[in-house]
Amino acid sequence: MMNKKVKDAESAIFDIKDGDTLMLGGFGLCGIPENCISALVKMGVKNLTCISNNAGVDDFGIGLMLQQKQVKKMIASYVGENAEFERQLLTGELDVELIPQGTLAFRCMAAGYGMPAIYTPAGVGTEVAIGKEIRNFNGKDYLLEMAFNASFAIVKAWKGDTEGNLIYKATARNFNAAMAMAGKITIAEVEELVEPGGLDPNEIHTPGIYVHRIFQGSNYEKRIEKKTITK
Amino acid sequence: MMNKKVKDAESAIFDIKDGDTLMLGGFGLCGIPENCISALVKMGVKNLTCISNNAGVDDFGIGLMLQQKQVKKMIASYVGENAEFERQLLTGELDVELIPQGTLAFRCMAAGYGMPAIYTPAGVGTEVAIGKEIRNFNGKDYLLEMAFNASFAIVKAWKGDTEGNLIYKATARNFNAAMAMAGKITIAEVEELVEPGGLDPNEIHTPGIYVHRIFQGSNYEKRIEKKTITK
Amino acid sequence: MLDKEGIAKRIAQEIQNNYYVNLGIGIPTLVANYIPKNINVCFQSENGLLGMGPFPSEDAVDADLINAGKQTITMLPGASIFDSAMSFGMIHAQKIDLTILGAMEVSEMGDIANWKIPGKMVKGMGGAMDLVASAKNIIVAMQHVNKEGESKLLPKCSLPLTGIRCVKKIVTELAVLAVLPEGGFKLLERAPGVSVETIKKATLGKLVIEGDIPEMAFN
Amino acid sequence: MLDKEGIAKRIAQEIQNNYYVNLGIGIPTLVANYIPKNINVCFQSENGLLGMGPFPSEDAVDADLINAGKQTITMLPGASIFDSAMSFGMIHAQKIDLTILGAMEVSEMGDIANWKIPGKMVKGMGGAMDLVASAKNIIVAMQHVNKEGESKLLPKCSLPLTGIRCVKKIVTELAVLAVLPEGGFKLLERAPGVSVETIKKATLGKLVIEGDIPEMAFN
Repeated sequence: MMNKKVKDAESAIFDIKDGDTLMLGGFGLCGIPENCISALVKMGVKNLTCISNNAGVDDFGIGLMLQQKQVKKMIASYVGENAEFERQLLTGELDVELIPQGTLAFRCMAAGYGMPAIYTPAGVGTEVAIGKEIRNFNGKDYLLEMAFNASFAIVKAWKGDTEGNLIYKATARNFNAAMAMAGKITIAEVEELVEPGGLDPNEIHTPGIYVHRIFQGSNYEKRIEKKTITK
Repeated sequence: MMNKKVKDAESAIFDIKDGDTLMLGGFGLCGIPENCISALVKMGVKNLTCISNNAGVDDFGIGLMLQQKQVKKMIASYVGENAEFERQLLTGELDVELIPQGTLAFRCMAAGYGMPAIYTPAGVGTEVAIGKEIRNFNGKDYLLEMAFNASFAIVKAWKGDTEGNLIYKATARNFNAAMAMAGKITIAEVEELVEPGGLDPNEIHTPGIYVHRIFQGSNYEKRIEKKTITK
Repeated sequence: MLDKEGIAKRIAQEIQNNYYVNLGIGIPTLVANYIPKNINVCFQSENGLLGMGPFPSEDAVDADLINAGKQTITMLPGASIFDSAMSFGMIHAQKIDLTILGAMEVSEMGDIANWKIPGKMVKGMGGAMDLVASAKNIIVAMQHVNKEGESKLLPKCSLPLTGIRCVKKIVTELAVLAVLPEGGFKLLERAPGVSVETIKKATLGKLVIEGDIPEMAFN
Repeated sequence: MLDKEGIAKRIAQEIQNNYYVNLGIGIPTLVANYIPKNINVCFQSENGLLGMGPFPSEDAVDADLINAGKQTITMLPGASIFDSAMSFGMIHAQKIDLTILGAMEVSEMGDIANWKIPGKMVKGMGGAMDLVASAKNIIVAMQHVNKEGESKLLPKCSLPLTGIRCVKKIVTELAVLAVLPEGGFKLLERAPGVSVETIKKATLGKLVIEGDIPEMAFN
């Protein structure tokens, strides 16, 4: 079958260039592709459009790319917790499109399912609806939202095999699964990379057909944004 | 948490009545809800609209319901392998709507995802498109297809817990997963029913929120339609 | 007058047996602490979890297991994990029985504003627009007036909207109010020791008062 | 002239390294037997499987593991299972590199009819309409003429269509033909021992013949 294994993050992202549109998996700092983000910072590629639920924090996640001013436009649903982000937004250095979280997920899924657009009730009657087509079905209004069209999707999984099959862990699945389906090129970094046959076909979350390059990442920090414990 | 366990097929389908619309999972005879079908035949409920990829064979699966003339209308993608079906169709006893298999799956998924309708390229330029809205996105034509609106979805899974969480086995997953999300009431029969905690949350295919009643089935025949072996 | 815990405690009474509930950030999160023992409830976290349990002990903290507020959490037996698309799928398909969230403003038509203060705060709507556009039942947990002492129950929201005609009930430190289908806040209950007059003064939108207004009951 | 195995063998040459391929029922299924050893290929079965392997041995037969033709099959290492919605999702998103299917008629514009004979056969389209509406590359495997000796390569299909302007190539017992974007069947190869004249006679649609037409090569 296929072998999609590449050596490391550098070899996985080698052809990402200035001005590209990237999807980056994760929710907050949970399940973000740490290795690829580091490699993107090192590579210094600029003017990126990033599609991601959040923008990381000041010194971790996409925040590292914001520090280096690599991001021209951010499409996200929630961008709190990031002072540098807010600064760039207020000074106009950064173009930001805030969209409902479900819309973000569905526009990814639509791309992965070959649907050109989907209808969602989220945002009807709000500024999100401005300029968008509204249609009534069964007495309820919906907005027409277009499938994303991103050159690259960069996701993080727990386990993967060289065929590109992916299994995520707990809530680190979040946007990774929908984005993995949505990239023209999908790059996956995993904590554990196994040979074909090492994963149960029944337990795979993202079939390998959606993944173009895969590598085993290293030195995962897995920073926790809000550690809360029971006293 | 919730306890959705019911005793058996009879108690699971007790409120299905004449004229109801049912979705039935399975592909061919693979992964069909055998226990519920038997119970429906015994119950004798009539004038049903059945949404199912196939119509079983003469003496198994939905074929058993056709024999008893319980089905008024069949929405399916492929109905070969069934002489009684063909007879009822040609005599006009049975109303049949044949739709593309992907359309069938997406109309289920749309219902489970709260999408009123989806766009699909399948059927453009064919008789399937007659009377349907056609829309061009990025140079390609798509048909607008409506989400299903079925009173009951009846599915078969491999393992389940009393919260309604489901895990399917191999290709018996097929339409069961999408239909499980799509019923106003979803009934699941499983080969093995466990207590909460007996399934790994990471391996669940259908979250329990979509399932209303669950029971452990018995005497599964799992008939094979085309046994093919390597000599 | 109620404190935050009191508001959470009162809202907990709204939860019925076998409810699937989504709790927003802030006061709504506290509601989980006051669910009556005899009530089965399953909490959904829109980042992809059903069956959310309490915060973990120190040694059970898992960076891969957080809630929508990014707090580390646990899973209860019977929990399930799913991706963001399915999560909002079940929200849009109205599988969630009750959504409890905070608000900056609510209008007498049931419009809600809770995601943006132009020129001041741009954090984003997160999942709030999806939740309010789809929920069968929405209860807002908030203070009756803002820090400047201005009413947050208005004839019309002044801030950018999160959703329209969606809020069903409001619980504040002063009162429980229902939003009437034809418009208006119907006063249902007073917080302990709070007079109708006080609630009147704190409510800028149309307030509907019929008969005697009972005091909230806690047990 | 080729037999069915010969058609399958010739089509197998069209499969490139690292292709994801969907095989229809009938002759297409046979193609799997002729994939060159040095070619990596992954077969998708639209009922929810990537990495379909050969038929099982008697003791490995599993009723829960079938292909879209309802035959019992096996999984290769690296296989994955998914539901019908995701299966057609990956088909519509054009993740499948090549679709090989049978046909009752193909028109010179690349239209295909393979699901219905009015008044005679109503089995349904199954996944065929999805596959032909989405595939990047479609090869049709069929007999050049039907049982009545009538050409199946027509100016226009007479049977209800499965899809329009989608077929790229046709392999029959007589020839390999490409469908030209502007319309017409371009003759690419003759089957061993078959003359251009024979192919002309068997083709009712516009046949484009340029230069010498080579005989198919098998190794």
